[in-house]
Amino acid sequence: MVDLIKRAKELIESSSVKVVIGYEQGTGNKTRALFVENSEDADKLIFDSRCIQNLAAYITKKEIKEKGKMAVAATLPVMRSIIQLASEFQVTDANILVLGITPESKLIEFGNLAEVEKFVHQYEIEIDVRNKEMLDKLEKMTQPERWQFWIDELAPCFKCYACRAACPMCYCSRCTVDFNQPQWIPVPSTELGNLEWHIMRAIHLTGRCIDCDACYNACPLSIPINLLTKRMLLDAKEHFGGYQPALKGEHLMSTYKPDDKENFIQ
Amino acid sequence: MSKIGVFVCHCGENISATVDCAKVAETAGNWDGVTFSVDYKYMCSDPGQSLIKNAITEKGLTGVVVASCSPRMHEPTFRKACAEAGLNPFMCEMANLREHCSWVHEKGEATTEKAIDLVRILVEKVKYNHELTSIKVPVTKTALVIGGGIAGIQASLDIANTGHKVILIEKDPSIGGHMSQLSETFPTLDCSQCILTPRMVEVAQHPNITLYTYAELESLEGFIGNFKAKIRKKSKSIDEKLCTGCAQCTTKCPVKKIPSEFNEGLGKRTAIYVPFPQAVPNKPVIDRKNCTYYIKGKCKVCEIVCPTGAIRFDQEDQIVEVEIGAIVIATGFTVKQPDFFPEYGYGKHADVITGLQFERLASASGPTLGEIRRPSDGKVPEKIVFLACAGSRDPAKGIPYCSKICCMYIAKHAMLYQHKVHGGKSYVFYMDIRAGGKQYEEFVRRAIEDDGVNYIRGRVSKIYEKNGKLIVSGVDTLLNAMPVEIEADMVVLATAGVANEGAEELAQKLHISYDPYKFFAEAHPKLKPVETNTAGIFLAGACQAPRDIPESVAMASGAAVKVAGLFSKDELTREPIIAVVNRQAPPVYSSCVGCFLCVSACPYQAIEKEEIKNRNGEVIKSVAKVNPGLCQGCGTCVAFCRTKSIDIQGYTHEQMYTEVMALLNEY
Amino acid sequence: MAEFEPKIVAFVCNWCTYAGADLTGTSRIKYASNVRIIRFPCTGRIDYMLLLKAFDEGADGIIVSGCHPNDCHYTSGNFHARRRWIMFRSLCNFTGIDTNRIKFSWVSAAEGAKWADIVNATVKSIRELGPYTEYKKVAKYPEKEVNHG
Amino acid sequence: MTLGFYPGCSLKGSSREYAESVLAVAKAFDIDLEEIHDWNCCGATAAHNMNKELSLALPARILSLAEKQGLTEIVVPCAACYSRLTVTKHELAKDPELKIAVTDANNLPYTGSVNVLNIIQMLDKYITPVLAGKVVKPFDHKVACYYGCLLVRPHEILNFDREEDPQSLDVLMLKAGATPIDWAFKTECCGAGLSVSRTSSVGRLSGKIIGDAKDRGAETIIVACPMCHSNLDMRRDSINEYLGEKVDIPVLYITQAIGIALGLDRKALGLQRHFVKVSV
Amino acid sequence: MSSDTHHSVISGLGGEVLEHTEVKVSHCYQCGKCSAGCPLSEEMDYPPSVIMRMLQTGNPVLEDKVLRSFSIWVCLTCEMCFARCPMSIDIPKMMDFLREKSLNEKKANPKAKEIIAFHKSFLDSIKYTGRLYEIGLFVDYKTRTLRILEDMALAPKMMKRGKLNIIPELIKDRSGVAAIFRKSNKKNKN
Repeated sequence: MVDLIKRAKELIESSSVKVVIGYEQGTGNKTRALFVENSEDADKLIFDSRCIQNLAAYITKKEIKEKGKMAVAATLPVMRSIIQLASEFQVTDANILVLGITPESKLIEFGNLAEVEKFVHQYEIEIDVRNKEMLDKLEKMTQPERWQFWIDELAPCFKCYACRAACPMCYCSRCTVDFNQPQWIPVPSTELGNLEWHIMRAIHLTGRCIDCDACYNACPLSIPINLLTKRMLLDAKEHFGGYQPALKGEHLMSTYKPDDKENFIQ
Repeated sequence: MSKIGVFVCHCGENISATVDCAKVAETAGNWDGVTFSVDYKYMCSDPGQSLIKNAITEKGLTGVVVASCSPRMHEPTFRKACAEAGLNPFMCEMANLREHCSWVHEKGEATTEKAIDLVRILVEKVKYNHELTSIKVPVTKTALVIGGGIAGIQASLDIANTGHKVILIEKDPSIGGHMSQLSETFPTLDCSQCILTPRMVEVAQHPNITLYTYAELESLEGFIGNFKAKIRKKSKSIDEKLCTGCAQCTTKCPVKKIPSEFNEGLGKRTAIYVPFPQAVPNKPVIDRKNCTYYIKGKCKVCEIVCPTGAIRFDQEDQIVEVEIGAIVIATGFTVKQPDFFPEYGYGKHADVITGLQFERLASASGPTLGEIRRPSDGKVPEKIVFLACAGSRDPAKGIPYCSKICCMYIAKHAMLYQHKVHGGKSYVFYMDIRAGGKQYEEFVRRAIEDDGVNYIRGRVSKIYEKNGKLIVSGVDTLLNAMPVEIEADMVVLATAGVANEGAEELAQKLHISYDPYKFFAEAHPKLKPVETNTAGIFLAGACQAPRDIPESVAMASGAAVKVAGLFSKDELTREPIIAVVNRQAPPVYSSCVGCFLCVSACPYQAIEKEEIKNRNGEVIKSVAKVNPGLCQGCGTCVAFCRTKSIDIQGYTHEQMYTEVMALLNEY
Repeated sequence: MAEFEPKIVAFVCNWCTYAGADLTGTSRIKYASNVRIIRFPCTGRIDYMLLLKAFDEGADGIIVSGCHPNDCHYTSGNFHARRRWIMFRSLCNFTGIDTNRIKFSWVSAAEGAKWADIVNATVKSIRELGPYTEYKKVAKYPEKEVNHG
Repeated sequence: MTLGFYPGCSLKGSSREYAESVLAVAKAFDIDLEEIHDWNCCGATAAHNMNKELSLALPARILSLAEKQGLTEIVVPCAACYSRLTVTKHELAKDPELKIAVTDANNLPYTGSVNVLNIIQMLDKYITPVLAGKVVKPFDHKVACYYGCLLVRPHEILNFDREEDPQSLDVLMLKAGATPIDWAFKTECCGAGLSVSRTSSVGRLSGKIIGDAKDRGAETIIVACPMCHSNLDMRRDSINEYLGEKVDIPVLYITQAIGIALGLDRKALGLQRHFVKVSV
Repeated sequence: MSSDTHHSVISGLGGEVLEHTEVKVSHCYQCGKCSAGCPLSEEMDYPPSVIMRMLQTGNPVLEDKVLRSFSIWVCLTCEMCFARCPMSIDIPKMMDFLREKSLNEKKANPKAKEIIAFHKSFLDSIKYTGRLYEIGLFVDYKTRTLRILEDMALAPKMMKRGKLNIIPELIKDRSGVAAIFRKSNKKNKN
């Protein structure tokens, strides 16, 4: 992406930002995050279809924040994450510049987060066909079958927390899983503990997850934990009309409507 | 190590009839941390309480579990007893062996086992109880009443008469509100102004009441007992101290054709004006939008004729800052203008008027001096039609709710018309007659039976003008929807009562909630009708929902009692069952990450942003902070916080977790 | 063989359901003794993790109950709770947790008889479902065995 | 400039003067109206009275044809056709399943992208801005602008003018030099679909309309719907029978009135085709 | 006994109306504004608000009367009722449904014979030619209703003014239009 490299250099040279976050060639056929702090490094910037890591995960990291204002090469999911983070007061116009990459791979530089929000709102969050099929398949199973499915899927999880590290929304300084007074979730990896950990994570992401699949992509065991958040996304849509990250929006789970509908409370 | 005492009560035989109390006490005595355990016939009796107190002092108990009746019954009793013995009252918990166990289960092993479980849950909980101190808040004993209608007047007088100071602010030049516009009042038909004006004068003369008319609330901060309000006194363009109210200026003012707000546009007023003759204060204000001097830069007739030199063209708005302990909101309501029904032709046909306009026509102080004459040509209408629900109960174009007061005032209007226009014919189109209230149904029946008002059940579809008559076409739904067409001389629309314009902004200034219709929300629909969710702020009258005069007055007195109760002590004591955001040593300061999602979850706007600054004053971190004055202790934020940074005293994470563990694991 | 006696935990709010259960007692209405009530200030305070923990520790069924919509002592705690329940219940269902074992209800302070009905109905249905062995089977952590060993 | 044109059946038959005047006025402003090839009837009242899917499939075919022809905006002078086309667009946009069923029945691709203009919208958009300079003979008469049902209702779907006391025709006529009167029957129903099957009802309903217009001194009634026109004009005998007097106020299409103001040939506007002699 | 005449609103015909048109008869609170504004309510056997009430009872006898009523046929779909209904009840949409059902169940009111005949003639005309052929419509309608003499004077006058086409306008893709009719009719029967 020539445009991106050029713009990154300008931004660094003019000291408009201190760091540009983008992608570079990693080992093998993988890409990885690149933090450009001097203009020579900008030449390493690449962008192609392999660049699926959600770079928004870095913007709440202390080490990055301390560097000063940052620019982020942001694909649609990254932009959504940024807006969600902004609505949670984790990032503001003062500390981020968004270099948007459209789904057509065009570079757009946004003047402020409001413009990013406007851009993002043109696209609805949609679950891809393959995952939809998977969700349907699970839906059709009996309850014990589903139970067994998840116990089996989650059994190998050894709590490396790569999912948490990759998720831009998991920026909490203290995760409930690390909480020990009381110990909500057992420290070692156990069948039930794993399930509890992932249920808890899915609940915490309800109304916030923007379906970037970073958790799944990061999982060394390729456990389909993203199905949990996808399910929540669909439910949010079904029950509450869905949500879009918004700078000044009401958050799905911290608000309510007096006429929220359910059919199970007696 | 905890030293817990367990006290099992027989409650006479209420508990012991089905629960083996001795066994419960004996079992509890074997648990870790329980140093004393006993059963007794009446734990709440004096000897029973002494038993607890003695055990506290003798055994040095650190926690107490009383296993008896519901804590909703005796928790205060036993906590007080503990406190008297020197134990922090919040170290005492109750297991509900009576309502939740002995009374609802048959005698048997299972029932005793359940009783043991219930005690164990609380024994384990108490191990994690912390000593808490009640929250004390000082109280500034001055009340602010917003709105000088009948509700505001009543509230002010009631509070002032308990000996406390009141500041009453009114946005218009005079107090009196809608009630001062009314002709007669239902169901007694006594003259509205005759009963209202003495109270208005009383307000003006009361030593405890400071009255600011032409004034609005600018901002409010603080919390119960400790509010700070800024009041904007809009410029009246006169020096009130010099003005004697002689009315020279108002008679001489050359701008005479401004539609009078007080007469609902049916009469005219001048640019410098007193809204109505009985106004309090009876001193004029200059309406700058219409005054020739302010528009063209010259005139000043009022200044020339004023004998005391009281006119002040350059007067500016003033901001007054006051400290207050409680607020009564009595801002009232307004009527929805019916021009959203083009099919009724309001605004197009001069003789289609609103109910409030009819009040002015029927009022002796009104533009026709109380004669019913139609606006277009001053003719006395021979046929008059009243339409109920012109906007109310109409989700499509109006409001879905019932405005409540219309059925009664329509009956009153029709009655007044029949009394004033002999031989006149009056019709009322209605859907239901809602006349619940003392003497109300009788009043409506009187209109129908004695005064011959013709009630037709059906909604009118259209009103149009033809040959000087208003054709009102509707149906009689009680006659298989038979068409009814009336050639009327005048039509009165019972327009919906709606929240004031700007109600939303005011609510936001006051941090109180409002319903979807922008009426202010009461704290509880049944049991806290005059409280808001913000402690120390109360509601009176139609700002909460459409209300008639008796209800408004009752609410005002209710709100006044709440204020007086609050002012009866120098300090406010509140249970410390509130949420707290954790604080840790630097550099962490708090595990809160400052996402502030809890802010919108809090029903009381009790969560604020706190900026933690370093020595140079730079913000290092923004974290949530609970205002103990506002928090009511529901814990909704607690279950919501992802980092579990908020906890609620008395129901902490550790306590609740422990209860679950204790319940299911046998020790 | 003795009939299976399920363990049921009830998470209730202080102002409506707890008071409603008090009224059941005052009215001397009898119901099954399998239920143990844990008191919360409001349904808004009920942490969904506690529900999982209850199953974890061997509960066969759970009742969650609070004030009817619009009746919340804190105005909106139950509305917030309802939203969470909707999502939590769906997630439970999706992960194969048996949602038939969690009964959600609104019981007001005046509904003493309803409380008895809710408890009885829950006990009956859990009795039919049998012990929650599925969950219990995986609930054994290594360190717990150590504790008990 | 070229706009798409859907005349509909009436404009090809009993209301051909409407088509003539629309084309004449358009021509006077250099607007080409390109007819949709091989268009079919929209189904009118009959279809939706009898069969819902049919009532959507027929208009959908028309819209599909317009899309196929590359038209982005079509003028639909007949109020009934306009209503049917707009309702169909709305219903199909709302319900994807229905859209599939209907396009399946038609066997033609449908995206719903065609913008449908009624005659007033067309005049407003393309002619009003340049009208003033072209008026040679102001239409100096008291006119009662009659909208009928289908131009204004249901408002939720059409979203054109307001439901009660609409103004768009009045504004147009004011610009053409006329004095629109304020009257009470602007949006009352003329009897429409009952014209043939229940002529007596039409006499009563249309009679009330003509009666009120007459009482308020209207010299002409202005319409924008062929059904209203045929009821108010062709059924004048029944109307007069209902009114018990002979009322000869002519009924003009908006495009005819504007055509007169523009000084167009009266024959080109089809004025000779009316039952009630056009004396203005 | 009241339970014999008044049933649940959501069952029965009211329920069907809801299912097919999303119109909720339970929303009607009988204000009568629809009947008051309906231009044809005087000609109806049951004005619109009364139809709503009949449906609210859920009583099969009354529901049958609704389907056999003249009201549903004389309704012109002028939409005045819907425009002014305070509860935004789409009565015209409901009427469309009731007409279709009445036809399918062969319950159409005999007085509506002419109206239905006209609709049928109209649709037949489109079915075969793609467009409305007015003379054909008239002739077909007259044969269906045997009301030969009525309106006889009108046709020559129209002809004279060039308002009638002697030869029908045929569209090319007539089979396409016929197919639409076939497919929609088939669904309708189900």
